[in-house]
Amino acid sequence: MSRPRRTDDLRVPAGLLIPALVGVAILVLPMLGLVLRAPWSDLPSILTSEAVLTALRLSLTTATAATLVALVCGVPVAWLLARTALPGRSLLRGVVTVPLVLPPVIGGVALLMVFGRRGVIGGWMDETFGVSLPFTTTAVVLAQVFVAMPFLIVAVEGALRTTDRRYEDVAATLGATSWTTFRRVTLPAVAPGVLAGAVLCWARALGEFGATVTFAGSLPGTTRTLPIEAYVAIGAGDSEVAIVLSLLMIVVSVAILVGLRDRWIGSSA
Amino acid sequence: MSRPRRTDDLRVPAGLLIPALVGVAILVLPMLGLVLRAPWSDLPSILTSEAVLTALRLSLTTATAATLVALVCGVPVAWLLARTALPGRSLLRGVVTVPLVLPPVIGGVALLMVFGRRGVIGGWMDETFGVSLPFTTTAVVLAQVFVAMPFLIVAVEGALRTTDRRYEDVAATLGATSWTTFRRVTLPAVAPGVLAGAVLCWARALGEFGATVTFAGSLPGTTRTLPIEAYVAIGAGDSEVAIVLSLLMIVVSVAILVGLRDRWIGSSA
Amino acid sequence: DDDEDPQVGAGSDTASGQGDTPSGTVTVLAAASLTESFEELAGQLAREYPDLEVVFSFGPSSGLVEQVISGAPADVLATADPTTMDEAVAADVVDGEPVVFARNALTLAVPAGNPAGVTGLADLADDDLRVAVCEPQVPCGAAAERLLDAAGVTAAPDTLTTDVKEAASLVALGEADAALIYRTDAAAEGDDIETLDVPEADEIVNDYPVALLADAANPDGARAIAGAITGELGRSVLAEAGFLEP
Amino acid sequence: MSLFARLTLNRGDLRLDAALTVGAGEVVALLGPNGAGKSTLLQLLAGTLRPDDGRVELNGTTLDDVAAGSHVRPRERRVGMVVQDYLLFPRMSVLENVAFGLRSRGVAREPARRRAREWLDRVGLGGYERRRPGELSGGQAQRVALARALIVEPRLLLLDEPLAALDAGTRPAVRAELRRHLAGYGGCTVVVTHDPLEAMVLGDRVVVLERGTVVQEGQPAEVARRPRTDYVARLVGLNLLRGVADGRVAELPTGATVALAHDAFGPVHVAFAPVAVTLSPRRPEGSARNAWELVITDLEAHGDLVRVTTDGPVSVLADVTPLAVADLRLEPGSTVWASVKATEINVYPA
Amino acid sequence: MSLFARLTLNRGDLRLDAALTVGAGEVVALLGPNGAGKSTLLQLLAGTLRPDDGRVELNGTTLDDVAAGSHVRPRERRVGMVVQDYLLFPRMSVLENVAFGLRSRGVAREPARRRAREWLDRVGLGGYERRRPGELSGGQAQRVALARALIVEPRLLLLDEPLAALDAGTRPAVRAELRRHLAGYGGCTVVVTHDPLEAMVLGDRVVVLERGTVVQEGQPAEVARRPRTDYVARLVGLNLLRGVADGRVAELPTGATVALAHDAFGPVHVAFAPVAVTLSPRRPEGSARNAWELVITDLEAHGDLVRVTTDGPVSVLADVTPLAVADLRLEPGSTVWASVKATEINVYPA
Ligand SMILES: Nc1ncnc2c1ncn2[C@@H]1O[C@H](COP(=O)(O)OP(=O)(O)OP(=O)(O)O)[C@@H](O)[C@H]1O
Ligand SMILES: Nc1ncnc2c1ncn2[C@@H]1O[C@H](COP(=O)(O)OP(=O)(O)OP(=O)(O)O)[C@@H](O)[C@H]1O
Ligand SMILES: [Mg+2]
Ligand SMILES: [Mg+2]
Repeated sequence: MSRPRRTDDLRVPAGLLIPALVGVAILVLPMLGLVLRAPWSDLPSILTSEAVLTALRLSLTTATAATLVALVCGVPVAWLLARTALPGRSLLRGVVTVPLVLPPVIGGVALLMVFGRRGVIGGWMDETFGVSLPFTTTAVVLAQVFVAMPFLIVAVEGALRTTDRRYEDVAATLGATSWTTFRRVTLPAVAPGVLAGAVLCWARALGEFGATVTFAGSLPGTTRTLPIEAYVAIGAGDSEVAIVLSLLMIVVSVAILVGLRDRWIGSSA
Repeated sequence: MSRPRRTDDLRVPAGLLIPALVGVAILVLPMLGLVLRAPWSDLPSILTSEAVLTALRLSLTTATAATLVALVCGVPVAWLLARTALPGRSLLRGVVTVPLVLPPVIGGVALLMVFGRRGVIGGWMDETFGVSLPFTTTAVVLAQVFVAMPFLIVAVEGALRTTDRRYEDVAATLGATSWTTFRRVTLPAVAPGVLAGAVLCWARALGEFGATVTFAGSLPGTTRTLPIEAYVAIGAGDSEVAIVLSLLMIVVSVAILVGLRDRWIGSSA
Repeated sequence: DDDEDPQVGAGSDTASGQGDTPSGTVTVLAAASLTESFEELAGQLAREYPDLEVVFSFGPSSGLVEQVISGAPADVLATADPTTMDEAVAADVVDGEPVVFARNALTLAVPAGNPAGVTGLADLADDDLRVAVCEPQVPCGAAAERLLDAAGVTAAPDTLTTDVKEAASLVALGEADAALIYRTDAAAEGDDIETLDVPEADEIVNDYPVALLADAANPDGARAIAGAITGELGRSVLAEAGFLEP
Repeated sequence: MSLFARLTLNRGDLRLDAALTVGAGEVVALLGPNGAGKSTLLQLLAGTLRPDDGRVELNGTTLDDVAAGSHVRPRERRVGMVVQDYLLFPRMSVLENVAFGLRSRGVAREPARRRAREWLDRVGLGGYERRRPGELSGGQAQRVALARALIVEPRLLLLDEPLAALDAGTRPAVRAELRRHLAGYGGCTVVVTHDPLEAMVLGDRVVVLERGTVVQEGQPAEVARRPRTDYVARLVGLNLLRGVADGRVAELPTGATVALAHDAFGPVHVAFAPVAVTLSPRRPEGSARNAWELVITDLEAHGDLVRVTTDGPVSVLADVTPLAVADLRLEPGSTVWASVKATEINVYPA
Repeated sequence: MSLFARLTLNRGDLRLDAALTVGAGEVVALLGPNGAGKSTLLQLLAGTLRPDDGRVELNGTTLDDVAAGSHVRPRERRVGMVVQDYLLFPRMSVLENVAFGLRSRGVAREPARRRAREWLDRVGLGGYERRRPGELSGGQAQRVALARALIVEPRLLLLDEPLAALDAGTRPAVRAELRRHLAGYGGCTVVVTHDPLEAMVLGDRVVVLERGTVVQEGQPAEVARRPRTDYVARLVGLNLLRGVADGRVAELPTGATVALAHDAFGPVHVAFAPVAVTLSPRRPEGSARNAWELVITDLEAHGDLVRVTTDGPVSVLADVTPLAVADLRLEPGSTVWASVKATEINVYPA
């Protein structure tokens, strides 16, 4: 059976097209600049080097882990913000946006102050269990969660606010607990928002550098992610290597994101 | 007349409360760490120094300008992504997320490659008009737009996808052009999403450092924003000043965001 | 001022002449580690050249060179290592030869009170100690590598920092038990850091070059500043911050 | 098993202030014009809105008591609700929608689905299990909503125009099914409807709400025979006049009089059917003692008859045959005499 | 000024394949059971859905021609549309909603608002200008949607159950207003409705859609007298049987026969009203030549009468008085004789 075609208005109004083109240009041109500048002949050797592959693997694992943590912890925070009448709600909303504003390096310092060896919690953990977070892969994930989770929270809260709450009323009259309602009614309704937030969060985690390098350091195989690798290359005056690494990150993430979204959107709409 | 009270279920299910608390802790504890570490006695002198005030003013102006540019250009891009059947749409969606992944410093390099005096467009502009972008306040705004606009685009696209397109069908049958429909039907419907996106974008622009310092340099009064001031302080071994500056940024942005949202949400819901 | 064209110099009707008192604005791009010294220097210079306004843009050396190559409107460039300066020279944006105005040597830094009881370079090989060393690809890392080679120590670092400042602040925060950092960085961290004597370190130094820029808008001012940096005044200010003389 | 509610709520410019009692197994049909507050009252009973003041008690359990500050949450009330615009969960299949209530109450997946399937069959939607709500027509969606509410066997069933979107072919069948279910159901039911027939068929008792207040209630037949407001009169198709009776005559506020067949005194309602009204070009001379000269304001086909709306000292509706319309050359603006026999008039205290 | 459409579309398991012609000033009432494709057909005419195949022409202009690949966009069609669930723009006031069409067509703010205010008065919502759609009751929202569509004087007006949510009190007034407006309106109108009375009152012609196909069309009276499908028969309240006539008798598929008053030959429809059916405990001996022994399956109150559903060699509905129900002790499961006089039967070719 053929799908009925919607009337998709392909003629785009100028009021939208012109600014959209400017917007796309601002985003695309710098990338073209990178592509032009990339040392194409050195590409194979750079990309297949052990160090780069290790960093790539580490980046993908930590960003994914950070996104999962952010989903598990961030979606409930968004729900608290959108659906309850907590007293300190607007303060909490402010706090959530802080990591967006905080320069990542300072974020890393802040994490050290809490989870570092002399930090409030880190010190206690070190003494009690002999565990220390900084300079471990877990620290990378924690830094990424700190920096990237707010994106997820803000996106999901926005989605929660645009959904029709009467569906939740109906679920309540049908005897659903607020947990069931959340799981079966609210969550499916905001799924596109959650997806968008997860994408933002994952991308931000993948590109995260400042907080990671400060809190987790940079040891190959353990904490040196791709952005750190690129930064090292710049510091060494090797900006061309840095460009190649950046292009690699771009290609990998765009491939994953596009693949994911197309599958996801294709199946639901 | 009294507003009828909705039944707001204040008892929060444990399945949501526990992860939410973990999430809030991850975000809040590091900030407490910063507060503990801040040199409270030096605070007044640091905060009232001419350099800091200049940087604060510059940060607020440029972040706001960048957000406006991102609104004007980014909302149409989101609309293109969500509402049209452009051939290269999923590629475009991938491109839009690139600045999220790209480490900001590399983003700055990329901007230089295009808009620098030896860049493709920058060179032509320099020759033709004698205008040069880098190291001007405009360059700061451009760097912030590049880095922050994707947040807005992704948030707005998510919101557009969750709205009921039949309203747009109705507007079309009433004779509205797609521009009118966009302006009067679509945009109001996604306003919460646009607001969320603008908040993300503004916060990201305010905290932006890497691309700015690379593309625009750090000239006091012209391009030295608050995060760069903090970086310079760290460079000078003055990490306590950096912490104070970060706290300043946090306080200013949270105050503005909380004020804005409360007003906005209060008036519309 | 835009209407000034020092190249034409003689015909200028502004206060900026060919004489001994340079005026106008001079823009100096300088490595972030020079922040305190240069600001101090500029303050003292103000007495000598009251009409000259010095504007600094501090940043990572590699970024500064990238900016100069891209046409940053600056007059003087001072980097933290010769490699990055060489790039600028290669790109033909430098006027004349760069001059080394300071040197920096490594030192072994430990947190105040030396909680881990570090005694010397050899302890850096200890797996149980938390050690921070600069990434070998960046100048301070290259220096550290040479130092360790010279001392015959194979370090077991827990983190390779891309920036020496990072290593310094890890020590200051007590997160690292020991780190190889520059003397200047150790000095900047003040009381939070103690340094241990490393005899081999004096041999392995890193040069800080300064150069005038070819596109300088204010060559007179640039010369005056560069002169001050390489001259007596510069020397004393830099020495105070822990730099070695060239 | 019974519901007792007395509730007050200000909402927009509606001031709802109504008391409602529903006995065990009783079905109350709630009638009222648009904006009367019917849906609002249902939301209050469901607990999704909280009253400004008042009490709700179901089977002896207090659900709301503003004075005592108590409020039972919707999910603990065991109410079933079907609303005007269905609100089917859009991302669940039809089957999952219907099974939702059972699943929420802890029934295992398979038994819940089995019973949901039975319910879908009952509302004539066997075979639609896997559809998404977006792929249903209006009436199909309505029936799914009905099944979703009924499956959990609520103690209080709230139906907000449950049959409004059904087509004429399906409606009697679904209505009959609903009636059968309600008959064998021990809980309390409130059905909002605009359709007087539906109210009469489904309701054991009719409650009429206007501007937030209960203006009339009683047995369907009683309400149909003795309307107390213009809205109810229009609803049941009667002319309603108000006047003050003194023996065999009632005087209307306009000064016109109505002759009555029996003695009555004090303020009264005077009701008569449109078919009882005879129109003639001149003052009638027969046995009809009530005759008024009126102006026609509207004519409308109405089944086999034509409904004539008139205005003058009294304002009445008359049902006449199309033949009469042609004979008398009735048209808006023309003048006629309308007469009603006193024996056709029903008089009762106002 | 006329609409011509022949359209094909597959949607879910509906295969819509229908032709529709509407003359200038003509109002076509589109009837059909839930899921027949009525709303789908309207969306195709409005241009918000595109057909798989076919053509739409309005006033000589081609709006859709799949073979030629042409498609006029919704906003250039000048169609007005009111849909089942209103879709009022939620962030605009009621006034802005109504004024939207004029504003979109370039009318200045003030004149547009003035006319919107007039329209709100006409639909009885003067004073509601500043409300948000969320603050309206169902019927109020419906009326705003109506005003919003009518204000732009569309060339083709598509109404999808425009009066479904109106209360019995408002409905005649809004219907009369709608009828007046449609009478003085030169464009083409298609009204979807489930209410046969509404179809008869509003429609100049009735088109019946079932499972995506037009099964009957014609003058309202013609359709009402000579239903061609069970759905239409139920809609207009007639019994419909199908058989093969040979002179004065028609044989039904079950073998039962029907005596006719006039000669007829070949496949025929046999229709008669439920009130024409007499029920009796034994085989009747009077003039009614058609009598069948049947089993009662359902009883339902229906105005002043009781509707009796029966099954047996024929399946008929009978309307009887409550008195008869008591006298005959009618109840589901009991057996009765149903008889119809041949003269009460309407026979026409199938
Ligand atoms: N969310 C709201 N905010 C403010 N006023 C509202 C809201 N919802 C409804 N109202 C107003 O309350 C009144 C009652 O609305 P309600 O929906 O209860 O009417 P109803 O009797 O169900 O009407 P209908 O038969 O048209 O559905 C109306 O005047 C309406 O305008
Ligand atoms: N978006 C859709 N996707 C798939 N199938 C659909 C969709 N919308 C409607 N249908 C199916 O198309 C058929 C016709 O639906 P439509 O809404 O046109 O019916 P209708 O005649 O208007 O019914 P009603 O009187 O109940 O409103 C139905 O079987 C329905 O399930
Ligand atoms: Mg209602
Ligand atoms: Mg429909």
